[in-house]
Amino acid sequence: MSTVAVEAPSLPEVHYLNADYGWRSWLFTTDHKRIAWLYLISITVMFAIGGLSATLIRLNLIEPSGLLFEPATYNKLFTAHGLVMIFFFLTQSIPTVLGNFLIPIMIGARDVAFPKLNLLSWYIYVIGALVFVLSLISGGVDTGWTLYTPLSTTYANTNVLSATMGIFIAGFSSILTGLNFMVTIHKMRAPGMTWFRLPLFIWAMYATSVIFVLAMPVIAITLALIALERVWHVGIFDPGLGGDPILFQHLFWFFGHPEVYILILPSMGVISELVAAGCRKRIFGYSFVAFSSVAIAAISFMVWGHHMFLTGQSVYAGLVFSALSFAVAIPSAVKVFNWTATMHKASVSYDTPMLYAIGFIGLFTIGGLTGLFLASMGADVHLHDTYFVIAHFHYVMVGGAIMGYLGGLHLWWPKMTGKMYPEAWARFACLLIFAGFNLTFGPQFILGYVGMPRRYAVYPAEFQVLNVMSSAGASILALGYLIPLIYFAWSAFRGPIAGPNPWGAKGLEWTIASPPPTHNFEVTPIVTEEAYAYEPEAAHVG
Amino acid sequence: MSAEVHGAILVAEQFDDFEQQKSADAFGMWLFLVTEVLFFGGLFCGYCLYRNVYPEAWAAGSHLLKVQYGAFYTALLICSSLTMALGVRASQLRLKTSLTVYLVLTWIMGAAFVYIKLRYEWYGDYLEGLVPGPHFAPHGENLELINHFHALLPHVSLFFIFYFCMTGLHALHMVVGVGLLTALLILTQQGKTTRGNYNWVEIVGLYWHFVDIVWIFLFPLLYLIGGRYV
Amino acid sequence: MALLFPIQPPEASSISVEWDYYFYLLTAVTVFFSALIFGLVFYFAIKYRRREKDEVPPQNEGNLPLELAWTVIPAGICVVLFVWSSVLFIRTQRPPANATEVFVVAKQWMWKVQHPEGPREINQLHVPVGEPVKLTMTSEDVIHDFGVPAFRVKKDVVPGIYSTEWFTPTKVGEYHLFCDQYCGTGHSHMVGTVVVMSPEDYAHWLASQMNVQPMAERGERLFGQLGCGTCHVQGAKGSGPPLEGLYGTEVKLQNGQTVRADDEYLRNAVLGPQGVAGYPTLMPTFQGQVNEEEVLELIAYIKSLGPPVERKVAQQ
Amino acid sequence: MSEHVHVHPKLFYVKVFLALIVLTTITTAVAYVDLGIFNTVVALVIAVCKASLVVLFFMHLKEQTGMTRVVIIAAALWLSVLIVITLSDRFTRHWFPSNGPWEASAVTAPQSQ
Repeated sequence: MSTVAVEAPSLPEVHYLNADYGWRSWLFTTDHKRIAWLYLISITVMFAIGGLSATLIRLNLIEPSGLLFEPATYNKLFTAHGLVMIFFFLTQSIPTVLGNFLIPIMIGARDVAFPKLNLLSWYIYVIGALVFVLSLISGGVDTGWTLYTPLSTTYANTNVLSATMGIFIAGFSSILTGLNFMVTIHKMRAPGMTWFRLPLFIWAMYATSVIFVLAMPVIAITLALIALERVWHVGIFDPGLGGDPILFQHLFWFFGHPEVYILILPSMGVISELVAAGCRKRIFGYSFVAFSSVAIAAISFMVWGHHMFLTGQSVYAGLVFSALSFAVAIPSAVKVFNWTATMHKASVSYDTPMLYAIGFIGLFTIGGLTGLFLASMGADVHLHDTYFVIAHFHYVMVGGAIMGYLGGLHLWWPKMTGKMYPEAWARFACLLIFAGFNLTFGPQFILGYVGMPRRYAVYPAEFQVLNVMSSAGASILALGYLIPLIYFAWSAFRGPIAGPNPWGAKGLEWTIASPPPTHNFEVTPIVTEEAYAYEPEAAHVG
Repeated sequence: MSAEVHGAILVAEQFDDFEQQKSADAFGMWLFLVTEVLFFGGLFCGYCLYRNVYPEAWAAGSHLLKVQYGAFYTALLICSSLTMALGVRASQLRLKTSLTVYLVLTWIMGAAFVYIKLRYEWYGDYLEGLVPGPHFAPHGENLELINHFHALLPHVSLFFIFYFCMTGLHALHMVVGVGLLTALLILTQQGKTTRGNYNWVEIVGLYWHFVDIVWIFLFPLLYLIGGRYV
Repeated sequence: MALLFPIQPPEASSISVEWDYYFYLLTAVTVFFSALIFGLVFYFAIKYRRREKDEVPPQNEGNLPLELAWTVIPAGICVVLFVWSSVLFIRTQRPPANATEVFVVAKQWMWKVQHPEGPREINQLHVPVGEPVKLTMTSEDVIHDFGVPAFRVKKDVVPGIYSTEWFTPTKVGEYHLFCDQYCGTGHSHMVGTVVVMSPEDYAHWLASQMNVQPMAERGERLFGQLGCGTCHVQGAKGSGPPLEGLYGTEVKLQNGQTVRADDEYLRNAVLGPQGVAGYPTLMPTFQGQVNEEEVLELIAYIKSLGPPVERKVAQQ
Repeated sequence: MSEHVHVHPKLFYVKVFLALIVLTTITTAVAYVDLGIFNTVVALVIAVCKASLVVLFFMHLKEQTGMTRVVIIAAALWLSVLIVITLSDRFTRHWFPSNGPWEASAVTAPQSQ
């Protein structure tokens, strides 16, 4: 740790972690900070399951004929990977861990608006996750995460029912979380905390919550229809009985595309905080960055058909979807340019959170721009459902969402635990993840262009070299994810004491002790300045 | 707000005062209703699509339903909405007895809705072979109509999927609503809803009215399609 | 080129060259902006690195002209990309009128191909070079996707509807055919080969096929077996509408709508009859009695009964 | 507290109730009159009127903050986006000409080499 304060920082005597002991004090807590920990632990378990299946996928693809598994098993692995990562890890990651921990503190509140509902959301999530994991253990599901009909309703003979049930249940957890956050941000702000004084993380979380509230119910009812169709075969999506399998895709992607923004928007919010703290500078064009979050959330609901250009969808509908998909690229570009401009004439630190932010900006730029290939109807004809798509969305979701999540964890870890992590290891892990990530997913762009379809357990031999490169990268990436797990666990107990504001950053969360007291603020703060009001003469580190 | 009222109302610790709590509760409920709109929305979307693809089958399916039931439910739910709204008013005015009366009335109408729906209408539909799927074989009193639309039967079955899903989901919401009313009645007997903190009655009221609104749309969409003048 | 791995699929169709130009443009845009952002970020990170622990840089609020610039310039680029890609797409969706027709039925996990001249193939498609080919495709079970990377074409094959896809092969050779829409356990085995042959070779190949009965004749036999002729009496008014010269004309339905008698309409009429104006709705559904390939044969037969022009003559 | 609460007289709710009953009667009666396509239109317009009455007066939307109104409008808007765009796909598919005669000349395929 580069910051060694003159007066040795010490932990506060009473804080939320030691205010109460025993398992009851955790499992029945309504403290948003403890609930964040409950989520952190449970989603890390799910991440391990998703990561393990990803590792096995990459191992299998070393050989063109499949190194380890029969296609049936391989199909279950990539389905498990997709469903776990999307519905049980990424959706929850930043909102439920960092969002739960930070939203009340950042707006100067004692807790979220409905703390019991918040705990209930966690229980619902855990029940959903357990149901889902049981369905994996008892044989798994092989429909792909998109659950397309009529494959999922009629032809698959794996555990579609229990898997969709798990996702259905977990969906309500997200709905309630989004509702809770929206009410909190509307009704619980401290005096003086106007909308345009909110940290950009709050804006991003607000936009995300809007999507939770508007999109999650649609996937819930769609999954219910799948279950109904699967049990009774009444024909809702079965063309043989007059149903329309494409209707399922409309309903699915009406949720599915906003879902992608559920994954990336929170990360964009985190990056704004990381860049501001890492540069000690107000975010360039604050209001543009804030409004771009809202614009992305709104437009994201009208672009879903770009997943369906090749289904026989109406060409006219396709044109509208394509145009709007291009339109959604613009607010994303605005964000990237603003972050970059913030670094101009800044004081750029090389602490781990800022390294993640730099990695994010670069990788998200690639991920976003390759999205243009798929928003183009013409180009999509060739690239649709190839590894190009896989590479694109991993650049957004791993290079974007997970980099943001890890960067955020590194920035606020001292606040959550009161302890510092080993800086050298953290920087090393960050570089490893960056390198491993690019080696894993970079070659997949080429694989997609030369035509390798996604979800192939075996593939023509000429694609092998690129697949081996990708698998080699994946092993580096896996190592990169293991290191933080170890040093975070170590630092929670043995790490050096951090002090209330180790980064010399601005924001209400840095004005209170680390770890914070149970009710966050002794007296309700009165906000008199804008977010990121860095003053050139006084940055107090320590 | 007078001091003793402040003392009587229990404000949860994360809120500064009752005003904040009340507006947060109401806003939370409105947001929840938005999620409900989109939850039903998936079904409405499928309904609209198939109705426009198979207009004749949809009208035929609708004609196999009994308008009397639909109209009766609508009237029943509007009555229950009235008593619910009056209940909220009683809670605002801290009138324990009349609040109890209104809640009981609403409860009875809600329970009657669910009972009649399941015991008479759905059971009747079942007897007439209107359950969709492979065993779909309508053989009710309207035989002439059924024979007339014979070629459409697979798609009439599709109509009945939506009929059962939509009214079923609605009935499920009614059951939840009746449960909420039961909880409110218990709280009212303990004197907890007539101290000026009418927010609980109000948010249950919001939910109840929403369920009513869903039915207001289901009635014409399911029972009145294509006119009844054939 | 002794590359370790392929970096480009073969350009073997008329659309592939232009497609690649569009792809290069997109790649150039991506590389340019990625390099710009990476370059700026690294440059700023080094040039403005934190030199003192307590350092706080001068603040600024933002810059409206700059914000507008980086909103408008990407928007302009997007408009160009959108227009070009949409034109490209529309071209892939409209097969030329003179295209050779081939019929594809997908099922878990194979491609069944029928040529109008009669030959059937499984997981193989033989086509002559230089002639536009139009595929009419449907699925017997789940959604599949007929993709040929070398041609830069791909289309979902959806049960219940006919999807079309067309291409003009420009190079003789053998190319990968992939199922690109995940379709269950054997998805990755649902692959095949598209064989593009010179016209002479193609003619030889056609001649060498054992099954030479054309699709229309197979359809005619089926027509007789299923007893369709009882009602659809040839050259006379039966209890069903006559089928001569029906294909491609406008049909007036009982519900007042008018539809064009194309492949899709005929398929629906066989599997789930809709009442045609002027005739009673007597026809039973043939769902479950004929499979998708047989439906295609029946359609080929109906098509062979004459083009729409002749029908008008016949009616008079 | 109670001075902040705007309590309506009972008659206010009864009037709304009567309006709803009247509209229900009308919508049921209209179904027995042949208006062609307008049967559906009338039924939906009446349903929207009834829903608005419930939302505005029983649910006290008129006394809610502007944000609640935004929320309701958003819900209605998003639902209509879902339905309208989904249907627009299905019902504009066949507008597209399946065969382009201009294509035959536009695509001059290079001959085999």
